[in-house]
Amino acid sequence: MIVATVFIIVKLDRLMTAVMMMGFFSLLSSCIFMILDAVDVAFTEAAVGAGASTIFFLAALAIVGRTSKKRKKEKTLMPLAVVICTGVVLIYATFDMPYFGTADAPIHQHVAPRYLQESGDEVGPPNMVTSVLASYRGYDTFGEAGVVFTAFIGVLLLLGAGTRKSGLERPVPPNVKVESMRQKIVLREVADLLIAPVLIFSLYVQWHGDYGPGGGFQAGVIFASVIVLYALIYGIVPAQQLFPPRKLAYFPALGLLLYAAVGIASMAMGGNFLDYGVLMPDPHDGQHYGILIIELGIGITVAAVMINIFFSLSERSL
Amino acid sequence: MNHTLIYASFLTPLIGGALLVLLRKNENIRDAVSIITATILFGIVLCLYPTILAGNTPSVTLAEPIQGLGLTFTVEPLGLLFATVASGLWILTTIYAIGYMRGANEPNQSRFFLCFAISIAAAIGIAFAGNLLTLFVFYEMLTLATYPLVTHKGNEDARRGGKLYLGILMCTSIGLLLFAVLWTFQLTGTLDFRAGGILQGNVSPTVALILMTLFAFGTGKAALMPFHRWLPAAMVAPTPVSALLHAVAVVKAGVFTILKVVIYIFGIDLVAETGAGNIALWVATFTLVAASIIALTKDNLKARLAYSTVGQLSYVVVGAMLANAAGIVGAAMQIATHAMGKITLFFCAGAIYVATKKTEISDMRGLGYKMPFTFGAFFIGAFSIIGLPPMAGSWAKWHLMMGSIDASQWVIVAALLLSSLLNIAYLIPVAARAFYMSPEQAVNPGRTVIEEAPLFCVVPLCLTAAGCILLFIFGDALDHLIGLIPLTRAAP
Amino acid sequence: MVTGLFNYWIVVILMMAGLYIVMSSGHLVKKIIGLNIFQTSVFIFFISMGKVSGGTAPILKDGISVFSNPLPHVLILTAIVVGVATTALGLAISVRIYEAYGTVEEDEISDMDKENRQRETSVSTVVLDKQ
Amino acid sequence: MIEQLPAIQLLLTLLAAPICSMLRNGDQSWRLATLVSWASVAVAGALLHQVWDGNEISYHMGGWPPPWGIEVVVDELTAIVLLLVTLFGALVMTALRESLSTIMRHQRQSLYYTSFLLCMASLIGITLTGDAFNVFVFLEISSLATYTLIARGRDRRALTAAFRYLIMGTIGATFILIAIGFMYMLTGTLNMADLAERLPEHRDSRVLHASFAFFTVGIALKIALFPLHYWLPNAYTYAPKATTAFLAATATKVSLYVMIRFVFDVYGVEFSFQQMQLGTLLVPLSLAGILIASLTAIFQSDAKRLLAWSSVAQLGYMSLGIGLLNLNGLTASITHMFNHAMMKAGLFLALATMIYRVQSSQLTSLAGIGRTMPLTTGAFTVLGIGLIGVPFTAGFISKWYLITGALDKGWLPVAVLLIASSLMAIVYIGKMIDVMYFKPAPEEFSNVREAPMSMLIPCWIFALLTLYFGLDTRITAGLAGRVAANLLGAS
Repeated sequence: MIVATVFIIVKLDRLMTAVMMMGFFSLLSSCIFMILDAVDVAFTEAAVGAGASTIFFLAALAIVGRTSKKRKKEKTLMPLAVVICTGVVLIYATFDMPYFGTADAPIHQHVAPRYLQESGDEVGPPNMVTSVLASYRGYDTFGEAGVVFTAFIGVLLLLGAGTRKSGLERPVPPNVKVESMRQKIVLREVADLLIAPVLIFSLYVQWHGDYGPGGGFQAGVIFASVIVLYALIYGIVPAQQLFPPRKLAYFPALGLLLYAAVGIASMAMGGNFLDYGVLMPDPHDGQHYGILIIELGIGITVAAVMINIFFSLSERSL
Repeated sequence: MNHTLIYASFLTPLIGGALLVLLRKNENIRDAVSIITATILFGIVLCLYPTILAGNTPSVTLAEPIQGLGLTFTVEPLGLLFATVASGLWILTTIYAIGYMRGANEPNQSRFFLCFAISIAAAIGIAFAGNLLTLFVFYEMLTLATYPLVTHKGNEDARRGGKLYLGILMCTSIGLLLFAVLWTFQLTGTLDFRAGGILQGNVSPTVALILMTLFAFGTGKAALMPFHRWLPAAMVAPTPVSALLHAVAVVKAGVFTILKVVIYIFGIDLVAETGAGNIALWVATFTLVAASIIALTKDNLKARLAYSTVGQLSYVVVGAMLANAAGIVGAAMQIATHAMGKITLFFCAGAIYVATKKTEISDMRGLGYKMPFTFGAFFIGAFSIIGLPPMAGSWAKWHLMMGSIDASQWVIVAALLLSSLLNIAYLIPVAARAFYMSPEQAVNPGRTVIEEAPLFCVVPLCLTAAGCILLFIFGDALDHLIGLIPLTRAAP
Repeated sequence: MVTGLFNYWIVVILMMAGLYIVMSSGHLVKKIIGLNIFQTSVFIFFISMGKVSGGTAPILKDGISVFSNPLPHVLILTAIVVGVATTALGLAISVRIYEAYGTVEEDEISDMDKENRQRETSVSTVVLDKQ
Repeated sequence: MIEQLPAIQLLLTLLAAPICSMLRNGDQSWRLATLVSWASVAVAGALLHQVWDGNEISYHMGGWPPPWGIEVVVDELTAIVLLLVTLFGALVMTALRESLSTIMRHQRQSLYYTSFLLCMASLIGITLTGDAFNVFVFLEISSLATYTLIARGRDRRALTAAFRYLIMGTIGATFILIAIGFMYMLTGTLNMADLAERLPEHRDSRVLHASFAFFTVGIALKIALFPLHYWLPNAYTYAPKATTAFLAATATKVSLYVMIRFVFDVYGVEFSFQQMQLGTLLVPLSLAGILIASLTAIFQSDAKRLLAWSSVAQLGYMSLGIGLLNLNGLTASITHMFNHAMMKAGLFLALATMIYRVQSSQLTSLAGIGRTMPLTTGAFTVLGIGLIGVPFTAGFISKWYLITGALDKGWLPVAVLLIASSLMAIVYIGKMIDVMYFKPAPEEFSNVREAPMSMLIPCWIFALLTLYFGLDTRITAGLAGRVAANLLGAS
C-alpha cells in the first residue's frame, strides 16, 4: 500500500493531492515505525511528517499555485537511469545484509547492549530512547536543536515574520480560505473543543518523555500544531495577536541557549560539556534534571520555530 | 661577518626601495637615496671578494619552505661575478636613469625606481642562489618586478610589449623551467648547486638531453629562438630599463641560470659525455647567426641593439653547452664584457634620444660632431661587442673560439666567425654614419641646435666605455676569478 | 532469503521513487516532496535495522528483556528534524522564487535565466569591443 | 580550562549565534560576531599548539566514553582545518559589515550574522567530531546555513542557485546518511576510530562496498568535485559578495576534510584504494575537472563566475593529490586545502570590495579599477599571483608538492597537464588583472573611491598571509607532511 501511495505521487500533477498523499505516506510510515517498535519515531513522524510538513506544504502551495506541468520525455530519462543505477547498488548491497529482525546481527552486539542494560542505572529514564537522545548522544541532539534554529533563521531571513508588519498593522485583505473556515460552525466548535486538551497533551508529552514515548521535540510540534489550528480557524491575525511574531522570534534562541546553559553549567561544575551527572551531588538527580531542562529547551525552540515558520509562510499568501 | 654581508647584499636594495618611496616627496633626496643605495650595494659585493678569492663559499639559509629545500644563498665565484656586474652597473644605470627620466619628464618616477631596486634585489638573489629553487624563486621575482618597468609608458604599445614580455617569460618559466626543476628534484632528491653536478649517475643520456633542452628553452630570459620575441617587444620601455634588461639584470640572469645549471647541476663532464647540450647548442648557434642577420635589417637603433643582444646571449649558451673549460671561461667572460659593452651602447642610444628625439639610425647622420662623447663611447662599445682588441669583448670571444676548437666543433667556429663579421656590419655603420656623413640639413629645417646630452647621461656612458677598455687590461684578474669556479666534482 | 530481505527491497523501491521525483520533476515544490519521501524511506531503512524479532519498544518495564535497538531510533529522530528543517527552508526559497520569477517550474526559470545571461554577456562584449 | 578547549571552540560561535539573533541591531551583532570569531581563532591557535607534536586530544561529550557517547577528537589535521575555518571566517566577518550595509536593511543584518556564525560553528563541529552520525548533523546545519546565505544574494538567480544547491546538498547528505547507516549495520558502532578498527573484517561485504560508493558520491556532491560540481558556479556567483569569500574558503574544504578522514581513517587506505580503486576514479576525473574548469574560467565575462570556475579547477588539484596516494601528493592536497582557502577567500573578498564600490561583478565594470582603487587591486594582484603559483607565494608550495607527487608516481603526462593548467591560470588571472589595470574605466565609475578600511585591511591580511606562507611553511606543508605520513602509514 505504501508503495502504491508513492507511485501515485510520482504521477500526480495536482500538487494539492500530492501533498495530501505525502501526508498519508508519512502516516503510513509512522505506522510502520510503530510495528518496528520505534514508538518515539512513530510519534515524531506522525507529528512532523503528517502534521507540520504537510501544513508547511499547504501554506506554500497557497502561494505558488497547485498544479505542475508535464515535462518532456527526454528530461525524465536521465533521472530514471540514475535512479535505476542507485537502486541496483542498493539491492546489490542488501544481499550481504543480516536478515531482517535477526537478534545477533552486529548492530545489536557492540554498542547497544550497554544502553539496554545499564542506561537505567547510569542515566535513569526507563525510556531508553530518551536516555540515549538526551544523555549519551546529547551532543547530537544539541546539534539537532541547532538545525532547527538554523532553518528558523533561514526562513526568517528569506521571508521575514513580524518584521514585515504585515500581520498586525496591515488591513487584512479578504481571504477566501480563512473566511470560509470561520463560517463553518462545526469546525469551530470541534476546534474549540480540541484546542485545550491538545495543549494539555503537549505538556504531558513534554514532561512525560522520560517514561513513555515523547519528549521536547514531539511536544513542541504538537504545541505548534495547536496554534496553527487556531490560526487556520480564526485567521492568522488573531493568532499573531496571541503570539506576536516579534516576541516569538526570541524563543528559539532562548530554547537553544537554555540547552547550552545546562552544558556550560556542567562544564563549570568540572564535568565535560553536557555531562549532567555533575550538576547535582547525586549523579542520578543530575541526569534527571539535566534531561528535563534540555527537553524543555528543545520544546521551546521547536514550538516557537514551527509557529514562526508557519506564520512566515502563510503571511506571504495574505 | 660574511653572513651579514650576504643578507645585507639582498636587503640593501629593498630597504633603499622602501626609503625612496617614503621620501618620494622630494625628488632630489629620493634620487640621492637611489644612488647611495647602489653604491653601498656595490661596496658590499666588493667586500665579499676576499673570502671568495680565499676559496670559501659562505652560505646562509633564509627559510625552508619545502622540506629539505631552503631559500639558500651561497656565494661562489660565478655568482659573485654576476653580482659585481649587476651591482656595479646599477650605480651607473641609476645615475643615467635620473638624468634620463628628468630629461624626458617621465611620470611615476618613484614607482620606477622602486621596481628598479626590487629588480636588483632579485638579480642579487639569482646571483647568490644556493640551489635551483632559490634561483627559480628570484627568477620569477625578477620577471614580475620588471613588468611595470616595461609597461612604464602605459600606452597601447607599452601594454602590448608588456603582455608579450610577461607572457613569454612566465609561460616558459612555469611551463618548462619549473618542470625541469621539479624533474631534477624528483631524480636526485636535491637541488643544491654542487661542484661537478648532481645529476651524474642519475640520468640516462636521453633524459639528460630532454632535461637540458627544457632548461635551455625554459630560461626564456636567455632569449634562445624561438623564445626571443619578448626582447625586441620590451624595447617600448624607457632606455634605462632597456639597459637594465640587456646588460644589468634580466638577460644576464637568463644566461647565468643556464651556466649555473650546466656547471653545478649537470656538471660539464656529464654534458660532454652524454651530449646533453646538443639540441641547445645547435639552436644557440642558429640563433647567433640568425639574430645578427635580423639586426642588420633593423633601422631603429634600439631594435637593432635588441637583436644584437639576442645574438650575443647565444654566445654564452654556446660556451656553456660546449662543456669544456675554455667554453665556460668564455661564457662567463661574455656575461661581464657583453654587459659592459651593451650598456654603453644603450646609454648612447638613450642619450641620442634625450638630446635629439631620434630613434632611427638613418636619421643620425653627422650627429657625431654634435655629440662627440656619445658617439665616441658608441665606437668603443661596438668594438667590445664585436670582440676587437683592445676591448674587453675580445677575451670572451677568444676563449669561446678556443673552446669550440677544443671540442672540434668546426661548424661553430665558422658560425662564430661569421657572426663577428655580421656584428661589424650592423654596429660600425651606426657610428660611422654619425661621424663621416654630413647631416641632411633639409630634413629638419628649423630644428634647434643639437647639443650633447645632459651630464647625467654622458658621464655614465663614458665610464662604461672606459670600463670596456679597463676590463681588457685587467682581463687576467677576471680570468683568475673565473678560474676559481669548480668545474669537476670535488675529491671526496 | 526473500522474507529476510523483503523489507529492505521495499525500502529501496521507495527510496528510488523519491529520488526519481526529485530529479525528474520540474516543479520545485514537487521536488521537495520527493526529497521528503526519499528521506523518509531512508528512515524506515534505519529503523528496520534496529528491529529485533520478538522485541518490544525500548522502554524499560519489568518482565521484558528483549528490546529493539534504541540507537537507530535516536538517530532517526534527529534525522526527521533535519528533514523538516530542510523542507521548511526549501519551501521558503521556492516561495521567494515564485515571487521573483512568477513561476516555480524549473524549465521556465532556467529559460529566463538564460535570457538574462545572454543579455549580460552581449552587453559586456559590446562594451569591451568599444574599448 | 585547557582540557575544555575543544568544547569551547565550538560553543563560542554556536552560542554567539542565538545571542546575535536576539540583538536586532546590525552593528552590535557585528561587533559581537567579530569578537567571537577572533576569540575562536585564538582557541584554534591554542589547540594547534597543544597537538603540535602529534598529540591527540580526545574530549568526551557528556562525559560518556566512546563508542557510547560522542567523542571529539583533535589531532594535527583537525587543528589546521580549525585554524582555516576560524581565521578566514574571522577575516571575512570583519569585512562583512560594510559589505552588507549596501544590500540589507539594518534589522535583517543581525539575522545574517547569525546565519554566518551558525555556518562557522557547524563547520567547526564537523571538523571536531569523531562520530560518524554527528558529522551528518553538523553537515546539515552548515548546509542549511549556507543555503540561506546564498539565497540572500541581490540577484534573483541567487534563489535558484540556492534551491539547486539545496536539492543537490540534501541528496548528497542523504547519501552520506545511507553510507553511515550501512557502516553502522556492519559494526554496530558510530564512533569513527571504533569503525576504523571494526571495518577491515568486513572488507569483502557488499554492504561496505555500497556504503563506500554512497559516501563517495555524497561527499563529492558536497565538495563539488567534477563532474558533480554544477551547483557551485552559480552558487558562488550569486551569493552576496563577501559571503562567497567565506564559502569558497571553508565549506568545500571542510567537506574535503571529511572525505580525507573517512577515506583514509575510517574505511582505511587499503580498502579505499586497493579494493575500491578510488585512485583510478579520482585521478582522471580530477584531471578532466582541472582542465575543463580552467578552460571554462578563461571564457567568463563575470569576475565572480570566473573565480568560481577556478575554484572547481583548484578542487581538482586537491582531489588529484588524494588520488595520487603518495606522500607528496597527499601533502599537496592538505597544503593546498589551506592555501587555496586563503587565496580564494582573499580574491573573492578583494572582488567584493570592488563590487562594493561599482555594484557589478562584470569584468567591464571593473575596468580601470586599478587606478581608482589601487590598494584593493594591489591585494587582488598579489593573491592572483599566488593562485597562479608563482614562487614566494603559498600557491607555489602546494603546486610544487603536487607535481613532485605526480613525478614520484612516474606519471609524466599528469605533471605536464598540471603545468598546462597553471598556464591557463596565468591566462584567466592575467585577463582580470589586465582589465583592472589597463582598460579605461567606464565613465560612471571613473571617480570611485578606495574601499573603507574594514574591508581593505582583511584583504591585505589575506595577501600578506599568502606571501608569508610562501616562505614559512611549517604550519602548512610541514604539518601536512606529517599528517600525510600518518594517514598513509595507518594502512
